[in-house]
Amino acid sequence: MASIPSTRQNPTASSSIDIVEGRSLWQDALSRLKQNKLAMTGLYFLSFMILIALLTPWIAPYSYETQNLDMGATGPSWAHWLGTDTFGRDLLTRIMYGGRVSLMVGFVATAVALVIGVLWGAIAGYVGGKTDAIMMRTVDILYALPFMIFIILLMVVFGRSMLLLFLAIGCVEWLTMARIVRGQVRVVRKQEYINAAIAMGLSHWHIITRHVIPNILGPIIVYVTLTIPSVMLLEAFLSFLGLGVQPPESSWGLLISYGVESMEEYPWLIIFPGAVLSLTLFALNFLGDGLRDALDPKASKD
Amino acid sequence: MIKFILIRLLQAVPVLFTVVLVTFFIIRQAPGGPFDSEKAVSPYVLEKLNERYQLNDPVHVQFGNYLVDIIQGDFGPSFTYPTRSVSEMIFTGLPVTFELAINALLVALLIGIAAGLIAAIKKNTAADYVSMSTAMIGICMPSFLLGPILILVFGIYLEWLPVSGWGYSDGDKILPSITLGAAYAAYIARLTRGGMLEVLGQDYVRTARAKGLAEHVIIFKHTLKAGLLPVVSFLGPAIAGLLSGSFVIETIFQIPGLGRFYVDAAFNRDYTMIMGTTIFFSVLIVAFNLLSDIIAVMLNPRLSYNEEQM
Amino acid sequence: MVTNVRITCVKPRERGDKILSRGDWLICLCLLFFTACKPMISNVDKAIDEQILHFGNGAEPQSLDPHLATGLPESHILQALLEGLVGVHPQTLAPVPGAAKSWDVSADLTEYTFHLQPNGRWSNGDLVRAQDFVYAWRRLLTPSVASEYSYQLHVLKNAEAFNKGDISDFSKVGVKALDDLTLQVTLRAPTPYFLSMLSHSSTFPVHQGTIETFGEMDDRGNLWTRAGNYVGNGPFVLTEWALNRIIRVEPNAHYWDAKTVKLNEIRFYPISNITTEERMFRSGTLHVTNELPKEKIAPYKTKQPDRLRIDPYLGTYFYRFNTNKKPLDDVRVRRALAMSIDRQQLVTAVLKGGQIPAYNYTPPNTLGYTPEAKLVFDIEKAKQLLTEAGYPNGEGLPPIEILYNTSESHRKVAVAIQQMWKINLGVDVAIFNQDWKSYLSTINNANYSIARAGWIGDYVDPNTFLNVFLTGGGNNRTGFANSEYDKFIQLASTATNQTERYAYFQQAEAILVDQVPIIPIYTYTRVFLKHPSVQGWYANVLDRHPYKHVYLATPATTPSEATHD
Amino acid sequence: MTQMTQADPKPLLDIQDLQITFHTRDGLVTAVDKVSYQVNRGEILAIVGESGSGKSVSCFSILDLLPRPPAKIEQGRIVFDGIDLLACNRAKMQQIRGNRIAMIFQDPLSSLNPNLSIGSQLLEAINSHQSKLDKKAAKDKAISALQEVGISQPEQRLKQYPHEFSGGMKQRVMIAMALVNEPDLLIADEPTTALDVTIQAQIFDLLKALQAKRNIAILFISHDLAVVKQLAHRALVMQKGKIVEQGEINALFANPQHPYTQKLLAAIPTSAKPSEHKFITNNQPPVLEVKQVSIGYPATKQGPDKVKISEWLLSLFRKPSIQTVVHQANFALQQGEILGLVGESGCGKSTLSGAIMQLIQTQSGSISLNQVNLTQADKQTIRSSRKDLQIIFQDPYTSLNPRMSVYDTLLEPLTLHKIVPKAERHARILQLVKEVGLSPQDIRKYPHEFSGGQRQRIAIARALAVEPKVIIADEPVSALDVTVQAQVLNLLLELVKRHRLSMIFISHDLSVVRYLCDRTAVMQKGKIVELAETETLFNQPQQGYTQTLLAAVPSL
Repeated sequence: MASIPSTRQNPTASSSIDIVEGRSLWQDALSRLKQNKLAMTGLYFLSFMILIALLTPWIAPYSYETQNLDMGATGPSWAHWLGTDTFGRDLLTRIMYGGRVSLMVGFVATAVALVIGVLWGAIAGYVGGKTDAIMMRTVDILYALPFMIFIILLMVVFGRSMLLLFLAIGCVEWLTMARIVRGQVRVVRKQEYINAAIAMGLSHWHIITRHVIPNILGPIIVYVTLTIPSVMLLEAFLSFLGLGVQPPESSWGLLISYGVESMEEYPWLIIFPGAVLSLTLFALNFLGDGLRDALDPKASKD
Repeated sequence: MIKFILIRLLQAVPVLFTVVLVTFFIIRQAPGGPFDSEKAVSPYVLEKLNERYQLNDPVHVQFGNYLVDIIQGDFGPSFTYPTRSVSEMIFTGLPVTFELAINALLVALLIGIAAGLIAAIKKNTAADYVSMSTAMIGICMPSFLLGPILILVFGIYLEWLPVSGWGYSDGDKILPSITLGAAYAAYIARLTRGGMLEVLGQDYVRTARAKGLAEHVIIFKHTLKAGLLPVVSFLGPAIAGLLSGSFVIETIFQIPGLGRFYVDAAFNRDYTMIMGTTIFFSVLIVAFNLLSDIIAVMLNPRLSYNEEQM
Repeated sequence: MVTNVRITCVKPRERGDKILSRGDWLICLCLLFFTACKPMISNVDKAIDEQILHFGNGAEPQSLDPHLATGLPESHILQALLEGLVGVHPQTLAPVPGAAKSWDVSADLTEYTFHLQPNGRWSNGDLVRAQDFVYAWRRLLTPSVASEYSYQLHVLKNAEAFNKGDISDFSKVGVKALDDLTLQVTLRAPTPYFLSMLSHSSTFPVHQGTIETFGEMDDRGNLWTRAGNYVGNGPFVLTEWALNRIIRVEPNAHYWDAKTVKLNEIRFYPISNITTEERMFRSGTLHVTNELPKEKIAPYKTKQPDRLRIDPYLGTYFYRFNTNKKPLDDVRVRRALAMSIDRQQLVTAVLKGGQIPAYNYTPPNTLGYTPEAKLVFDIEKAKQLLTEAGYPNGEGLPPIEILYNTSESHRKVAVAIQQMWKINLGVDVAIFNQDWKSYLSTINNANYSIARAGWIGDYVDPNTFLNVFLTGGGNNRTGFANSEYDKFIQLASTATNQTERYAYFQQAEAILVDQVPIIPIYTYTRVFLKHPSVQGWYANVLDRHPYKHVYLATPATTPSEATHD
Repeated sequence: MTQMTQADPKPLLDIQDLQITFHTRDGLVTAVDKVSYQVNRGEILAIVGESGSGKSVSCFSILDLLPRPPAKIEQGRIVFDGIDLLACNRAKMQQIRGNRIAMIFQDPLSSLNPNLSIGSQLLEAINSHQSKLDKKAAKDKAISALQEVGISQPEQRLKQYPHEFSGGMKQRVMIAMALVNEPDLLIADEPTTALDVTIQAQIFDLLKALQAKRNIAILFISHDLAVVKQLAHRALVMQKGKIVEQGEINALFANPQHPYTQKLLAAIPTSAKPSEHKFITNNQPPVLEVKQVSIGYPATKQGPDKVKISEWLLSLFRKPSIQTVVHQANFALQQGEILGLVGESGCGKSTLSGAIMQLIQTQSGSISLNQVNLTQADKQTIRSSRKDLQIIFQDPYTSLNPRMSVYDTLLEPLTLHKIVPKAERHARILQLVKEVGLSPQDIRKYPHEFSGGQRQRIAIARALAVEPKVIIADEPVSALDVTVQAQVLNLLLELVKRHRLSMIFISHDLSVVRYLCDRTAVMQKGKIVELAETETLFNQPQQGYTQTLLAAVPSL
């Protein structure tokens, strides 16, 4: 055996490391994650945002809906740190309240997409053959259906609720997830340990959940970190169409899309919500990359 | 190879049929009809209009007639634009949207692959972090924000480029292509980086070095092709996304493409137009997914067609 | 590029030297490309020499067939391509000769005789004859054409019956060609605003030969409206119609008043996004925009007031009540809500476009009519009314929602009003939006509690507003039914005397203000941008700008528009 | 062996005090520790050692092929023909690589770029060092290089891609590519480890012939002493980054000085199966019986590229034709018996094992486990039969789920088949771990933290966990170092004895089979051509093919 540290083998494998007992993959991942400064910064930032979102009703400096029409849009000041919008409402407060919606939509809708997409893609890729063909062609069909009509129908049939918004977004986003997962599963399926698991007499369901899915977590996590921000923006679009958040409530996506309208006159209305969304995205991304590495026991330092 | 293509084409038939069937029935479930307007239309006029466009028939009869028509290549007249046929509108809008999508894709590939390559080759250096962070911003920056920013900077303040149009004056295709391509450039950069890192760790790269090949030969001849495989498999969905996602760009830049028709048709309940555009877009989506699979197979001689029938 | 290979004695740590230099090279190329672009010469810069008007025209026109067209964008173009019997004065909107050089009115105001321009010609050189109008009006009223604006001519004798298919003999309808140049029109009742209606595009003539060359008379898909096919009698002819891109018209050499026409060309751009439109205006692509985003009004007011136009407009923005739905079936609740909106603040702080706060329905000074009955802004009174209705401080009030069709500005109004009701009355209302067609479906099915609405007059007369709320009227949509109101409108339609008519209208309006089936909010203004070089363009409430009077000149040569003409 | 060619006064390659470390996230690891050696012109020098002994690292550093970081050359000199290689810049190094010093690698499968044709990979090697050659001449050169390594129809083969070549052929291509620029030194890094024994013999003959013809120096890295003895003039033995012994080959083998060298030599299985391990009971019905089993895959249909589309479309609706890979295999396995199954790669032995495991469908015939015919059984029966039938795969790298710790891997079968009560599971896992010779501290580790041999022990433990009656071992030691191999083999023998197991042992290595198996079946092209008691087979092979196989085994 060559001992070049190639993709297959780690030169440290044989050199014994101090052994940690009583840990699962996740606990193990957590300890690895803790060593990744960038990822931890991301985690702290996200936790901070979530904490803010939870506490908003008690710590928000102003009411998110009370207007001061005569004051209108003003730039950042001591009274209003991030300025006010065209209705004279405090922007900081609105961003805080918007975060509640955006974070919830981002995480819940992505979770919906994740569950459906991963199961669908994993089953298609694992079973293969005709089942695969039928399942993936179904995805093609759903891709092709007119999205706008779908949204309009949802509004009419189910009315306007946040729950529905999650479902609607999740139902759209799972398609791509399913495709990515399927491709990855096709690769994992060919690994010998899957055969070993079958030979062991494990049920296919057990194999999919315990052997297949854990081994495709990397790409899934990366895709999830990319999906969350796009879900937040999609929420803004759907809310604008009338499905989801209704004024005077708001979300980051809505604040940004309103901010775009007046970006020349009142630049702070786009800069601050945009910055908050971007920072969250960066944090998510660092955390995602860190998680991916942490969950891969053999990932090296890079 | 031809077998693989034929199987996929055969599979496309039930896919398209289902799309047509489902779309046909769900658009009629949406509230409001094609002829509702703010100033109420008299009932007898509405009656005549429905009669004229055969909307009084039972839905299954309408569907049967529609199928017969589209098989003959007749997509019917638009309801919103009575003197335009759906085919005419699609063939006016499609080339524009298509060109926009292709331009955007070229922009995305050019920027994305360059950035991804730099990041992969200079892994864990400043160049890597900068290009990947930029890529992240590109992914999160919605086009409805990027577009106006580019317009303001290059169109209004610097006065270098036109703020609207498509082929009306020199350079008016640049900003829309960049705006549409930006997010995809970012995705491609990430994919390129990942793919290249994977391939650069392969044994045959070591062989190539041992042969004494120059570094650029190794990168461009030995690794680029395999390193770009993830990018290639992304191309199909990307073109589909570029085509159907172009309507925001078309609106911002005032481009007479099909994307706007598609969205407007949905809002106008222009049934025939929705059907026509949906069919066209789904054909394109199917075709481009197939195309990207074919390219993936061509780039990778080991992939067997039988195994990868998807 | 190959010369870029770096041969150094550094150990090969950085395997990417060369690749990076390729990257650098690429970036340089891009920069070079951008810097190579020179500032451009805009449309507007060239326009004075070329006399080409660049016109932002809102949505893509659905049809240029006057009998099928329904919207404003279509109307803007049709005013250039066709000419009705009577035109309008660009400033006063008073009837001026159009295709008819003069007209006589009978004493009972029900019979009009039009004398056509002796040299009035179609763009193909054919004479414009009285028969062309008879043909056009027959086409408008023919049931199988299913024209949505056919009701415009229902003032003609028997026209409605013909339109509904009750009679099939068109000769019974009150329009007759006495000879080639004389048209006789018989109305079912004296209609003082009849001449004003004739400037509406649905009453314009069409060229029979052309229509029949390209298809059946009642074929909605008839291709006669395409560039090259189009034959019109207006000051301009259609030379290009590129879908979603541009519509170009050039002067009609056969037009009877061709010498007045100064423009060499008008280019109508269909622009669906008003933010885009504003940027196009700013970059010199457009002379005139269709609209202006609210955020831009203030900056233009301070920086470029000469480009900002705020014109009065014949339209009212209001909220509908669903008068059959609790709690809005109680007139006290409706009145309380209507009385607690601070319209003045709404107009100055939210809308910012010079709109006039509306305390009643018909816009002020509509052909000399200004409604007397008025809602008042009185929070105390409103609170009292709400308490009387059994909902002190909004307690126990069943849920109310404001419905609006998806749009930035409707949202803003709704958000502001929502807050006003909350603060002034303690009433919590939800607001939500739907896409246009869903919204129409919802209000048509009376499935709403409060809905945003607007009404734009078809012609300058209170009737175009007040007949909307007749019991069971198609546009009523509030469930408002008041026999006394109906009676006053009916009386007004037969009155021959303007004073008497207006008196009836005042009484009807008073009922409307008392019963509040709607909350009038403001009277529209048209806020748009116009380049100073556009001359001969005047503000008027119908937004009619006869293009034959419009021309382009540097503002310096004509010191002010008022002195012109 | 052969006499050494006349030695130059100066060695061709002179390595002095080379020390290489790896900076990993677990700290600094010294891979090569102050190593010095020389290679003379025309000499074959072997470096012998186990995985991780630093033999490959030291050779890779010659051509600067180590990824840096994490590798770092701490000190030392590498002088090649008067050139200080560690001081070379990149351009100069590129001129030496492939031109003066060429290299072939262990795994021809991954060492050739799958995306480029053989021709283009050969030509670029030529073109990058012999720029004066025109296209035609370069191509001729490539063709003759292929001819030289014994590839027929070289002109056609130039256009083919690596996946169209067999493993042995690929390694020949690698050799052709390495020698095409007539280097002075060829570094061969375990060039035959991944190949069948008969192919290995051919490759060695080829290398020897070429070396003699061109008088090049070869630096030959191997873990297989038998191989080294056949090929090299001189050998170095490395352990843990240090050279522990070196000398002329025959002397080294005749009289090993260092205990490590002695251990290496002792580990090579040469003897017959120790008699104390034989415990077959013949008078009982067989545990596993394979009767007339044929296995086939649907043949890859000809695409319409070659036939008419209409015909092809029709063929879509016909049943696919079957390409049979195993023909009517017959054998029975007694309790406690170890049956060897030998043959070259592609002969169908793994397919057969897959069929027995019910992972692959059979075409005809029956496979009975404890008199239950599995080919006819329903899913439930098959599932429950899995408890009695386990498999150990060849590649310990892909046969373990990388995201499951040893504990989880072993817990899974215990839970599934409810082998022991919940409370005893932990104890049982520890017992299993101990039984296969791993430390209890290892149970929370992940597969990548183990060496190949240890991983194979985990796989064995996993198979044992369900307390099966039959184990199929599919080349379980072919990827392992020789000393490790011996340990694993002994472990298997031990376990079979202790648990009264039956085993089918699949291998291409005849000496291993001889050491382990009671009876041996020889497979060729899908057929079992010979089946006999192992010693009988080795002493009196009946079939020509068996004789060829036996002849190719390198011996000490």
